[in-house]
Amino acid sequence: MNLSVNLPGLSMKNPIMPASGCFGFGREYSSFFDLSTLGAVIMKSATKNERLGNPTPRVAETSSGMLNAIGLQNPGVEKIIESEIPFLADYDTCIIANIAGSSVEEYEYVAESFNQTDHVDALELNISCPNVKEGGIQFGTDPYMAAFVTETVKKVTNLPVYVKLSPNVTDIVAIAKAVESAGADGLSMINTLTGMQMHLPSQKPLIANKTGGLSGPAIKPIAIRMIYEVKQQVSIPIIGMGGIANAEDVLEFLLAGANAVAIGTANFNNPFICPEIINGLPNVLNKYGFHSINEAVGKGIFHEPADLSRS
Amino acid sequence: MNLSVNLPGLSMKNPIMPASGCFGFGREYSSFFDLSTLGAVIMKSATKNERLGNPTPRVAETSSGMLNAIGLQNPGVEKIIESEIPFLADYDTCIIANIAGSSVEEYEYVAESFNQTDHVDALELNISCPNVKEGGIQFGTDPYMAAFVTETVKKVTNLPVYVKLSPNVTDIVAIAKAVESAGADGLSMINTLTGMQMHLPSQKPLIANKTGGLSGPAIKPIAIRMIYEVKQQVSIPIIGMGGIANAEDVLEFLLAGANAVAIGTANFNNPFICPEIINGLPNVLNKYGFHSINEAVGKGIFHEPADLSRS
Amino acid sequence: MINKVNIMVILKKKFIAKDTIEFVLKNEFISHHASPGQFLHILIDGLTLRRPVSIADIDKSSNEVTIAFKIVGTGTKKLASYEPGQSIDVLGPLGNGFDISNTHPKKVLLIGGGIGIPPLYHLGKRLSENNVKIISILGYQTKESVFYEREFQELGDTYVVTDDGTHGYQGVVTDVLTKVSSFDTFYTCGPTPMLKAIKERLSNSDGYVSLEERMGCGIGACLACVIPTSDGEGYKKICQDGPVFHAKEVNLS
Amino acid sequence: MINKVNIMVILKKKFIAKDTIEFVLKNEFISHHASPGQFLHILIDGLTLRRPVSIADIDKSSNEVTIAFKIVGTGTKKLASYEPGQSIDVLGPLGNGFDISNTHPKKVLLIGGGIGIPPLYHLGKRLSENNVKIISILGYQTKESVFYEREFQELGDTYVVTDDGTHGYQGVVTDVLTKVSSFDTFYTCGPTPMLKAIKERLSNSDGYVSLEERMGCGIGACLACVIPTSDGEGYKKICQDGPVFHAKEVNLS
Ligand SMILES: Cc1cc2nc3c(=O)[nH]c(=O)nc-3n(C[C@H](O)[C@H](O)[C@H](O)COP(=O)(O)OP(=O)(O)OC[C@H]3O[C@@H](n4cnc5c(N)ncnc54)[C@H](O)[C@@H]3O)c2cc1C
Ligand SMILES: Cc1cc2nc3c(=O)[nH]c(=O)nc-3n(C[C@H](O)[C@H](O)[C@H](O)COP(=O)(O)OP(=O)(O)OC[C@H]3O[C@@H](n4cnc5c(N)ncnc54)[C@H](O)[C@@H]3O)c2cc1C
Ligand SMILES: Cc1cc2nc3c(=O)[nH]c(=O)nc-3n(C[C@H](O)[C@H](O)[C@H](O)COP(=O)(O)O)c2cc1C
Ligand SMILES: Cc1cc2nc3c(=O)[nH]c(=O)nc-3n(C[C@H](O)[C@H](O)[C@H](O)COP(=O)(O)O)c2cc1C
Ligand code: FES
Ligand code: FES
Repeated sequence: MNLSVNLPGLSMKNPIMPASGCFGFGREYSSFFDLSTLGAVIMKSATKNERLGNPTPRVAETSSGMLNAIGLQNPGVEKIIESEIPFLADYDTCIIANIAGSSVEEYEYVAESFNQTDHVDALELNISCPNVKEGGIQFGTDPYMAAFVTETVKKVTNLPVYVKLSPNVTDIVAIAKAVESAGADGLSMINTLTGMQMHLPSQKPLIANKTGGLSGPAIKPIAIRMIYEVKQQVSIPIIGMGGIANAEDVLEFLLAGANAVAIGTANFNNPFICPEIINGLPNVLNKYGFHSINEAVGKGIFHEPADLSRS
Repeated sequence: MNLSVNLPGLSMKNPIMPASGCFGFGREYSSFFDLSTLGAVIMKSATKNERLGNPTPRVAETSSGMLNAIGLQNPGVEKIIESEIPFLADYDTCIIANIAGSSVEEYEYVAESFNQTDHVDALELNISCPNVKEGGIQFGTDPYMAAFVTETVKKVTNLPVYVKLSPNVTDIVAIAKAVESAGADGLSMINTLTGMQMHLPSQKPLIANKTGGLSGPAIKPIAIRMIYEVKQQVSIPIIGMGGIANAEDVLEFLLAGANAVAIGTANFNNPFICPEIINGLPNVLNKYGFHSINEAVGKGIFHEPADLSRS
Repeated sequence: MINKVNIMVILKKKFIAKDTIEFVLKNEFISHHASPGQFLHILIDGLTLRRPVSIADIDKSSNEVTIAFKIVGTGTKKLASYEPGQSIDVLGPLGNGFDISNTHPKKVLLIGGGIGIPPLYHLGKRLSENNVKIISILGYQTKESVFYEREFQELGDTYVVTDDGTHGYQGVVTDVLTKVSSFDTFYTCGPTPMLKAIKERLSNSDGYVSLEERMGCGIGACLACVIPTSDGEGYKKICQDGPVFHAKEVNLS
Repeated sequence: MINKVNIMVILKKKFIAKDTIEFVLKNEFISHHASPGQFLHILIDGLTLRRPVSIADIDKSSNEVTIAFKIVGTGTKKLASYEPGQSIDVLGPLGNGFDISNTHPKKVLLIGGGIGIPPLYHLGKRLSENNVKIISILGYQTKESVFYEREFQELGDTYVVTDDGTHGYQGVVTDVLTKVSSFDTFYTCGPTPMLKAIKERLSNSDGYVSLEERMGCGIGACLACVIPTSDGEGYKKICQDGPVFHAKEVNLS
């Protein structure tokens, strides 16, 4: 079966990519499998300067999920272009650079920096990282700010821009529409939900940063709902993520409206999860009567013929 | 150990109560254990008239959680006062009436109706049910509407009012502060997160209502985080809930700032969960050095001496 | 106050058809209190919700309870991995079973589809002990799915149909209704489309249907498992008022 | 490209102290490639994250790998419920172990606290095979927690301390440091406060510490398990750069 998917900037052999922050820059996982099997790789968030991130503990386990507060540790955009991208560019896969920042200027700087290399195929704009303190502005929770940062980045980059949405909002559709109007080429959703765990022996939050981002199968129903809602209101493609752990989950995301998917937390459980899902996908599509990825996209969006509510 | 807790209107022998909608009006569970062991019972939401709720399927299982879209099925406030409350009143436990509605007038009507009986100790205002279509106004996601409905209900009732907050918001602290200013005597948090599951064989949302409310251990980290945030900004007590499944979980909620807790989904897994938790609580408190419930409340709220962030 | 959570040891495990497993479980309370059509609500390690499974047979003398289930998803797959010697945590017997208080019917028709067949076996055995004459129609997908055929034959005339004709008649259960002579009452359990077809075809007969719906509590508290009543006035709870209803009482859609 | 996920059959299971279990596992690849100080990242049914556990011993001739762990939470409790004959899914051997390439040290001091003791046993055995003289200090909470005492005694002089004095000396490991004559290098693993105290007391000696931190991936990709370097310039990853570091390399807080 043909699994290929074409999205702005991304001509992919399949819709599967590791999610930002869960795969580093690919080096470690490259000793487990050939990265060329992947549709794309989304790199760890890049900032202007090197960032050391948060104190430890940075992760905690929750029921069917985990909390993380890495705090955007990364070597800075220059080093990434210099040392990491050449490594990834040797593989036959698309490269998506994820960019983050504490100010609009920082996003602008990082986005522009990626013009220096030919090997990046698209940008993912992380306006939703809940684990950094400074800056203070939550770009991802205010439609105006989200649109502003999108617009600014679009002006300086030659690459298609996928805006990564935060689920910690009352109205995700409003944010999605705002960034679409501001020129986003696609959406990436969802980032983590802000959560916390109390450590009973020390009587304080377990994660040093106190709060962390909740990911994993626990959040899948929220991701599916948000994609379903947003898909009906925007016309740009969606890269879906949040708790995917097998090929059936991928189909669930496609039905809800995702055009491709990213896999985060599941890599920690099974470093072979991405190639395993790629291998399993044709059978699952077949089983439920689909002949291609595109055929399934948005098929689960269901409009009742009439109001069946009995209340 | 003395587990008693005193909150507005509620003089409880322990801080454990079944959550609204997960325990009906107590009849079914009364054949499993003596309801007098409970700190309180929160009844299923009451509306002005009988409601038949949503079509089935109404529930789905998710990783460490479940979705429900019951749709507020209930016999209407008059019938509840007539047939259900007298049954519960025979037990030595507090009774909290949960009220819902599609309009401010309906909330007002239902709240006022409960003045007819002497057996209700407090009201829980469900401004956060995600599973009803009509009305359209999401009282729980707008601070002004939340305050308005609280104020209106406060005017017509003699009972303390606990406002039950929705987690599907960008800023839960803003809603909490708004209802506190409007006269709420306490908060109840959290209600379910809106989610969805796709049913692969039928290629549409599994729940007939499409979306449902996510509950169970999956959402516990979100509940803890929200209670932790709200506790620092309000001075009214909090009834905490969301994924509690054992006595350790209860202590986690107390540390985060809950004054008492409610138990929902876990009742379905184990109908004896409430008495089991009540029995287990003294040991858990003891183990971590507490001599009463109150001693633990908010103990996990932790202010760093200085900024330790290394980034 | 009865402690309705029961621990049941798995005594025997048998694959009785494709993806279909039979467990013989030991529990005195349940074996002595269960009536045909009642179900068990089974806790499965790691899952939020229990899984409802009908009682397929009981043996009071040995305190044994039999269930038969098909692997269709996460829960049944996990349950199928349990081995004899292990115990399962069970809530039950739950619900209202088939009404057999009325001993008048001297001849009954049992119509079962796939995994709806097990509770009818329990019913058939009890009725036949009371000298009621049993006729059975059993529908399966295909030859490999067939189970309990001999057991039903021991109770009386039995017609087997498979969707693909690989065993017995080809077709669906309603296709062989004409072969059945008169009867006093019918009892049926199986997929909803089948129940609907039967209800229509046998609308002039007295009969009972056993229904399935996704459940939360299993005991009538959460209102997950409702079915509209035929008077259009409300819902019944399948877990508590059912799973067995008089065919005229409920609306199948 | 090495397939680093390994299936290991549990050959033996033994309770070696209070809440402390030893597993002997079979796996050719790991038994032939693991060096002292490396760990396994163990998948436990139903849990999101793997659990890191050190290798306590290997036997290349029989392809056996030993681990010893204490029940402290959900994961170790579940792991402890596994029985011989069952298999576990393991990522490993992971990390960088103790540096023993330098064969100069003729006399080493091993200092282990509680569940930090197992990797030191593996180290001690390898070193003693190379005719290095071993002195060990082992610290436990109480008498019932003591394990591997005889095994270490077979390697050389061994000082046991317990917090409550119920076995060996009363106190903490640093209390008996004075009893130890000179040594070339120390190797230590245990709770962070212990490592910190040792680092301070032995700041003039050459030594290695093995660290613990909550992990995500276990292979260096997620940046969960970092430790500040002593130059104040950055972090090292415990899972990939460690878990063993030169004592001077890292900052314990
Ligand atoms: C009263 C009653 C009696 C039953 N008796 C039997 C029996 O004797 N043998 C047998 O094989 N099956 C029986 N079933 C169906 C059985 O409950 C489901 O096949 C089972 O719950 C599927 O669980 P799963 O985890 O494998 O599937 P999944 O699809 O993974 O389950 C997901 C969720 O949906 C629910 N669900 C899925 N299918 C059904 C269904 N058909 N009915 C109710 N809930 C469902 C599950 O309980 C679970 O909550 C009965 C159902 C009911 C309501
Ligand atoms: C490199 C390394 C080697 C180790 N070797 C051993 C060993 O040989 N024997 C042994 O008994 N223990 C060892 N540990 C500690 C062991 O990993 C933890 O005791 C175990 O992960 C606890 O899991 P749990 O689910 O029982 O506890 P929980 O507290 O329920 O675990 C919750 C989460 O916290 C993590 N966690 C909890 N405690 C620790 C800890 N001390 N270190 C790292 N993560 C932790 C868990 O991995 C899990 O992700 C080692 C740890 C590391 C990092
Ligand atoms: C350890 C960890 C680190 C992450 N780091 C980043 C990051 O740097 N940038 C980003 O946009 N998202 C980051 N995420 C979020 C993931 O990319 C993804 O959106 C989220 O985890 C949901 O997917 P999952 O449930 O499959 O993990 C991180 C997630 C985890 C678990
Ligand atoms: C089946 C079901 C029905 C519910 N019905 C109501 C309701 O009628 N009114 C209400 O305020 N909350 C209702 N809730 C929400 C719960 O009271 C509770 O806030 C939520 O489930 C989180 O707690 P839990 O994770 O312990 O279940 C319902 C939850 C479930 C699972
Ligand atoms: S399953 Fe809860 S009422 Fe039937
Ligand atoms: S655990 Fe992921 S980098 Fe160490």
